[in-house]
Amino acid sequence: MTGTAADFVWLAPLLALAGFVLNGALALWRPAAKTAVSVIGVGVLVGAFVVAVLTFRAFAGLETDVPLLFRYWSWMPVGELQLDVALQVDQLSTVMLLVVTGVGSLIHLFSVGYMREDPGYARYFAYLNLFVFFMLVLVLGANFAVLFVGWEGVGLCSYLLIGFWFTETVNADAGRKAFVVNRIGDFGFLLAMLMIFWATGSLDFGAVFGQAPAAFDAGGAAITGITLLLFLGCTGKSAQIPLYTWLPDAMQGPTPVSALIHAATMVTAGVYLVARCGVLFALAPLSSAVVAGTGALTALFAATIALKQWDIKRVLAYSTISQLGYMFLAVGTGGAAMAAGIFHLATHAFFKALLFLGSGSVIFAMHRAYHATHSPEDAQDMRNMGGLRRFMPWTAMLMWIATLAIAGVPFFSGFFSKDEILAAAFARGTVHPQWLVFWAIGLVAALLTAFYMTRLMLYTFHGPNRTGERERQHLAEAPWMMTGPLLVLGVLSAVGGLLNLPALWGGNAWLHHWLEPVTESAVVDAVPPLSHGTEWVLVGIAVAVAVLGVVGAWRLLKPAGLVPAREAPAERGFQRVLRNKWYVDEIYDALIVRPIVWLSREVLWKRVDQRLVDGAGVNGAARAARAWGALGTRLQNGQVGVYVALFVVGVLLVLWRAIG
Amino acid sequence: MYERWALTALLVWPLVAGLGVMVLPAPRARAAALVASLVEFAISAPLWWTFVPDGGMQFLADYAWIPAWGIRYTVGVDGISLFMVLLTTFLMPLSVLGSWNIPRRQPAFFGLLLILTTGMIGVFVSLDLFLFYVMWEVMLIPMYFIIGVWGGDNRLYAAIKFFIYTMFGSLLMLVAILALYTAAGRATGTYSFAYTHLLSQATQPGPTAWWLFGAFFLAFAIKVPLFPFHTWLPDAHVEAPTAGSVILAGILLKMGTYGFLRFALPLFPGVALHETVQFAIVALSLVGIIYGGLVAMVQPDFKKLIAYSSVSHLGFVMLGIWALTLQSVQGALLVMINHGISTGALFFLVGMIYERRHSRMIDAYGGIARVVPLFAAILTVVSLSSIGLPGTNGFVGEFLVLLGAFRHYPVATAIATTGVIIAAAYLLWALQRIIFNPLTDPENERLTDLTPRELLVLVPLLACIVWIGVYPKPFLRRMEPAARALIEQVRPAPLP
Amino acid sequence: MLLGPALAISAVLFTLGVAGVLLRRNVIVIFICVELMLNAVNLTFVALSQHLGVGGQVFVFFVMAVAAAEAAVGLAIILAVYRHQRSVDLQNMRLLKG
Amino acid sequence: MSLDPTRYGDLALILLPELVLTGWALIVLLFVAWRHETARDLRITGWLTFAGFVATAGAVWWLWWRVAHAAGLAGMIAVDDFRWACDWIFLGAAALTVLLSFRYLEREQLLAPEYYVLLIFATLGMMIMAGGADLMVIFLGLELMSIAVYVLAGFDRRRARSAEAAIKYFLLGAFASGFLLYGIALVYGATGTTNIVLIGVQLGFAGRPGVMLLAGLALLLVGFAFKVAAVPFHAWAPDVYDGAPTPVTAFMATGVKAAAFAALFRVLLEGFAPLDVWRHIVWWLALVTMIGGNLLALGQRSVKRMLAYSSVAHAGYLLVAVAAEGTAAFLVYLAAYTLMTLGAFAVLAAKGREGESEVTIDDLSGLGGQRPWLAFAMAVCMLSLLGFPATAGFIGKWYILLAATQAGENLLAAALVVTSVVSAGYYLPVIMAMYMKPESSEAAHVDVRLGRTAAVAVALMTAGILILGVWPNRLFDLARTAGDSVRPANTLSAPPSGARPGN
Repeated sequence: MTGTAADFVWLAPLLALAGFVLNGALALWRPAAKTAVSVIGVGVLVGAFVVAVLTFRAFAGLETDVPLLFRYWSWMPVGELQLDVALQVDQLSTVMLLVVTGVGSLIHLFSVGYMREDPGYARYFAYLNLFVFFMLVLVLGANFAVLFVGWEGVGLCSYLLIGFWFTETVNADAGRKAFVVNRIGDFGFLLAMLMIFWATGSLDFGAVFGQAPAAFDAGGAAITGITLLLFLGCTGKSAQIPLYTWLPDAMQGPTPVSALIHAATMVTAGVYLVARCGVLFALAPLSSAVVAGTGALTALFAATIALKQWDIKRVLAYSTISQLGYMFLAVGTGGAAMAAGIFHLATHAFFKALLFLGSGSVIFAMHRAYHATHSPEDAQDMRNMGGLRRFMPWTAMLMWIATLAIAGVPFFSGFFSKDEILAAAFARGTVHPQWLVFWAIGLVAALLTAFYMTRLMLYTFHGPNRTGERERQHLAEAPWMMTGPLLVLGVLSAVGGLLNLPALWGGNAWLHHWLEPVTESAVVDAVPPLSHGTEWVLVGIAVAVAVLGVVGAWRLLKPAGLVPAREAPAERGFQRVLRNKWYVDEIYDALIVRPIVWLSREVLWKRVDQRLVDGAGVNGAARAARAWGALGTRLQNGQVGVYVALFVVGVLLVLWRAIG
Repeated sequence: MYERWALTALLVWPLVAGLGVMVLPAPRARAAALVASLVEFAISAPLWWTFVPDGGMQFLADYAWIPAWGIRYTVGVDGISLFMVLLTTFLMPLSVLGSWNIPRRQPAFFGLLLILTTGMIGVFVSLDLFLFYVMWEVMLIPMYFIIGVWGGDNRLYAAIKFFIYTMFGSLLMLVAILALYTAAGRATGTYSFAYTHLLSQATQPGPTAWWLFGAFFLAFAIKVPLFPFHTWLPDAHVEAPTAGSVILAGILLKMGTYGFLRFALPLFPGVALHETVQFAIVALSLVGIIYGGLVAMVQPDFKKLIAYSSVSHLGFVMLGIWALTLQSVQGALLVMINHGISTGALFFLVGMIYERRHSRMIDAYGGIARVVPLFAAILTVVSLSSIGLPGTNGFVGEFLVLLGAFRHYPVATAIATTGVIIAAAYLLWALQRIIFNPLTDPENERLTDLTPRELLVLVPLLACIVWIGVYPKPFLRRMEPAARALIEQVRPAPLP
Repeated sequence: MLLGPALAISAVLFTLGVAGVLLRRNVIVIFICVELMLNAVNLTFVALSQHLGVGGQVFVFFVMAVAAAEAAVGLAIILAVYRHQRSVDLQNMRLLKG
Repeated sequence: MSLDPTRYGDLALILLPELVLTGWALIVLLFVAWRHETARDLRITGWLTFAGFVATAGAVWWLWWRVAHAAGLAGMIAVDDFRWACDWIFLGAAALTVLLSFRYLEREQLLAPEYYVLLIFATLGMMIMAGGADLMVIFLGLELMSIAVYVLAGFDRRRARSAEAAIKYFLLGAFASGFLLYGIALVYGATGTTNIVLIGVQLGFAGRPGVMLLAGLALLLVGFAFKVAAVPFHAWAPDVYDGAPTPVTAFMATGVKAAAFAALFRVLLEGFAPLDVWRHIVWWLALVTMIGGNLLALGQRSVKRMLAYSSVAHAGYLLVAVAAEGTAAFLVYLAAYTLMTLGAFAVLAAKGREGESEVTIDDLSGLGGQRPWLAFAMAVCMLSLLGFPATAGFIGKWYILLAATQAGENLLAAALVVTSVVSAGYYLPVIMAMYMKPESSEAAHVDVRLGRTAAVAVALMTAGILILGVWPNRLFDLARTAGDSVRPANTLSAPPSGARPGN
């Protein structure tokens, strides 16, 4: 207890939970009460944001390096295991708290407009509130187990929201896929927890991180195993290779959900976890390299796929995977780059949320247009769009801001954060050469990012309109309830870089210093700072790459030559491989899913269980007994002669046994 | 007063009430049964508060029964059996309420349910091996009738399979009990079936101890059920009426694991902790977890799916028991309780939808969340509890088991942990095919949502799901001394 | 009379009786074979009683009485069967089997 | 009360039960000589017979209560608790059979009161078998019993099946008697005596047993194995049980079998205790009988044949008691077995017509709904036969298992329980049919009637099964003292254990 507003941090998750309970009840019994739902749904989030701000101010005012711990009740007290339900307020969690409640509030607001007509309105807000609750538990949890509650809880909400329109099989499939794939990651998380507990005797962050340097040999098998398993969890939650496949499918959910869960908050939980466990990763250089390498590779790989997607949300989904890869590259690099990762997390939350919500606006408009003419066309296919800037100028303008930000065009928020990551990777590369490779990959990915984002904007908002004659009459800008939040996000995307304006640009790197209490313990080994000259060169390369990407796309792509989706010819060659996402889903399906189902059904169930154990074993024994009985009764044929013979045989046997 | 008579009252009351209910006219029988089961619960409720967590047996009652053989009526509970008793008395009123509209011969059905209660509680409180054995077998009969008379199409096969399977194991246990009795009698000169007496003579590994352990193992393994002794379970679960399935899964299966905790481990610590036995049992638990989950995944029948998922869950319990750490044993106990609650609730839900639609096939449904949102919501919550989502009871139990087991069997625990993936795969897939996906069958359009009575059955279970998930301490606190005592008894010196 | 040969002869007689029961099908013949067995035993008793006193001879009388009772009852039963079957061949008596 | 068999008065007391019953038999015989026309005569004879059994039981009780025992040298008849206990079981079985017969005989038009006389003589034979301390006495008792039962089996002579049962039983029974008798002769030749106690004394002193003795013992065992229907000497049992009138079948399955076992116990434990070879033989017989009886019963559809085979299986369980020398266990099991077998046959008799061979298990379908009490009695009997806890059958089986484990015969105990599991495969379908299958037609069970006396008997048996299942204490005390009274005469023969001949 500090006697400050931070003591009331529990109010934030509790408000969200209350929102869930109330909206859930409304969803079941009064689904038509949409006004009440909106007030509750948005109200609790705004309330939580206020709590977050107050907590942040109070905590900042304390000027302490020690996390604030709030224990509420004893959860699992068993022997040496003493798990409490406890929250922790420190520099990292306050940043996350602000991002989650801030972006969350905007997206809730946007949803009021976006979901207005949906019959599942109340259910939607109930799920969304529940998500925020779990997300807050995740970022505030003071031990691994509480964090895990949030971790799986957000997965659950993601599952429910992806499959929100559950009467379509694809949607329900996508939700389930998300949950199951995440569970694979959670398997790693769970095992890591077990190993951590038996190594350090605790699951509390403070105790574990305090004891880690003593409990583990640096670079030893135990710590490497733990961190790799933790990272397995992160690859699931944050959609990294090899578990990223669920995220593109997750776009089946309502678009604000994609913005909130699958871009801004939940998917960054993995980054948060690695940052949180920086101490552990610092002890395991191999794991750090794996994290950074996986991040870099994912960044590149997802970007290649994004090049050839036609679905506007899928482009953004792969873009998200790619950007998350950057964040992992950052947190895997360690030390100061941790802060860069969190920085990118924040800026990405702004511009990606903006992009998703913007695309939501577009889809909203397209959908309305097609709906008005009862046309069965795909409202999300960019080939059906084109020239939309004339109909929705605000959206177009705001999305351009976000595009420039993500492309890394100077002075937009993404420029600073991405540049910092690449610079950190390069710096680490001066000590560990493999980071130079990661840096190079990151650079190529940046180029591709600029390219495919420009492509997206070009096809959507520029060139001729391909929507169709009659539909065109119905295209219009979204209501203010939706453009309002976009505006806020646009501002943040533009100026978000101020959060952590590096010294190079005359800033004081505020976020960097703020997070120092958390990141300083995660320093791997001393990396000599880059000279200003090198830094300028790197900035130059990054800017060149971004500009090259944007301009290249602008020059190379001809939106005028596109035909609407239904008339478009199939892709050929490598384009087709990209279009089909390198066939990874198919490969997973053929190598893992189908064999397991086949094994379970044909071998384990039908052969082993039904034929072998139950058939040959159990019923076989019964049948055998009956067969022997039937055989015996054939001797019992009513003939006295046979009975006498049996008798005499018996006599002989008894005599033999007695005398012999 | 309460101390001495509580358990006896718990045993006598349902028997008497059950016989009484049987002769009542049909419309009044169910109400009487509900009252009787609530009274039973009321009798048992003070156990929760008056129980002192000290590791010893409490509420002891001890009277001579057949002195010629040293058979006594000895009952008592400790931190292990307390929860089994409470789980039983908790589930019984719900089962009665859940079978409110059971067709045909209602008085007999509710009477048998109550008599079954006596048998089940008897198993958990008996501290005399003769009494234990009698209770263990006696409870078969009502269950046999419940499956055989009120079950599904294939009920006769399921009933006789259930009966013979269980009997096969338990009769060999009977021989083992007798051999144990004889051996202890020879060694001490006192011939007695008292648990404490036989426990004090717990034998060191020798050829006999191996055989005796084998007999006990078989009896309990069938009940648990461990692979490959599990095939009675899918049939019995599927064919039994709702209350039968709930009790089978909720309580009867726990008798197997309870038997391991109470008898097989403490009586034969040398054999039970022998390397080969440890390996075999841990391996079988793993097979149960993985195999049960995989087979559950491909079941077209929802009840069968739940049945196989029980195999999987009980695998966790066995792993927890054999790991013999404080966390794993308490986790195993919690999983036992949780499984009773979650799987019980699942069976109730299947039963409720079955009453409306007369199909247990997953394919028969789809998209019904739109028609019956309340049902869908509760089914979702219960399924999540069953797959161990943190914040629900399922997580606490499984987490403790895995945490505890990891200490002694890291590799096995790692394999067991994959069970959480499989659980999500099979249950969510089934969930999707039932409540999500397009609503294709017009019959499903006409489904009606849960009635207040059905809600009354489910709400207590949901409350427990959340309670144990969020604040399991009251449970853990009460079971810890008993778990500690058990571990010290079996494994006096900690492993190196 | 020597004990050994007497016992041997009675054993042979007994075996003959058994063989007769085993091989014949006519109820009357079988019954006579059973009587042969009993009489073989009687011979044994008589032979033994040379050494062991009168006990054996007393037994013979008992056995004869029993055999007579058996014969009376047995023939009555055979008659009852004959009424149904019109035959005393055992091969026809197979209503009861399985 | 010490009784000296050399004094006539005491001898009369020793034989008091047999004398009472013999006298009664003669009176009944006289009575039926001039009253044998109507159903009423039959009923009177029945009650007269019942009274006779009660009176005899009273005589037995008096001797038992006075702790009668023989003084002086070994006599031809034993005076011990074992005999009284067995007598009670025989008399109980016989009396219950009488109660079951009233309605049955009238229904099947078997209006010959000689039926009851034969029943009395058969019972008398049993009592002599159980009391016989001399092989010759046992033989005479056995023949008395057998000849009466041969006739009873064919009592329904109008039915071909009954006649066939009689002829089969008679031929095979006489054949087996020949073996038994030959065995007695050989034992007599080897030991010079037929007195069981003296045989025991002889064997205690003798060295390695000769071929004659062993062959004699083997043939004795064969003779008894036939009477108890042990595999492979069981083949007559299913056919005869099937063909005989059902109350007679019940009496055979209980009384006849019990008497043969009682005699076997006395012969083996008092006479041949020093010889080990019979233990091996009985061990094998028990094993084969349990397996064979249970497997054979598994394939039956006819309830009566199923019960016949089941009684073969139960002979196997009783042989386990013999192998384990568990006299008390034997008595307890016998008491339970008598109750449950009689009960099952009684219900069957109520259901069936004309010998009941045709009643299949499925014919009982729906009995639980239409005749709940009858079905309940049948269910209790089935569960008891299965050895289910809270029934007398369980207590009996438990005791036999206990005896087996205490004798170190764990394997036999395991075989017993495993074969018991098999038996669930044919007992349970009966319950299943009664309660879980619908009746074939509305009128399927309308004419199922026990009759008043049989109803009382069945109620008594059901109650007895349940009460003994929960509170067997008194039965145990009786059985233990009775069982302990059958022991080798160790006062005379006391070779150090392990130095027994034939080891």
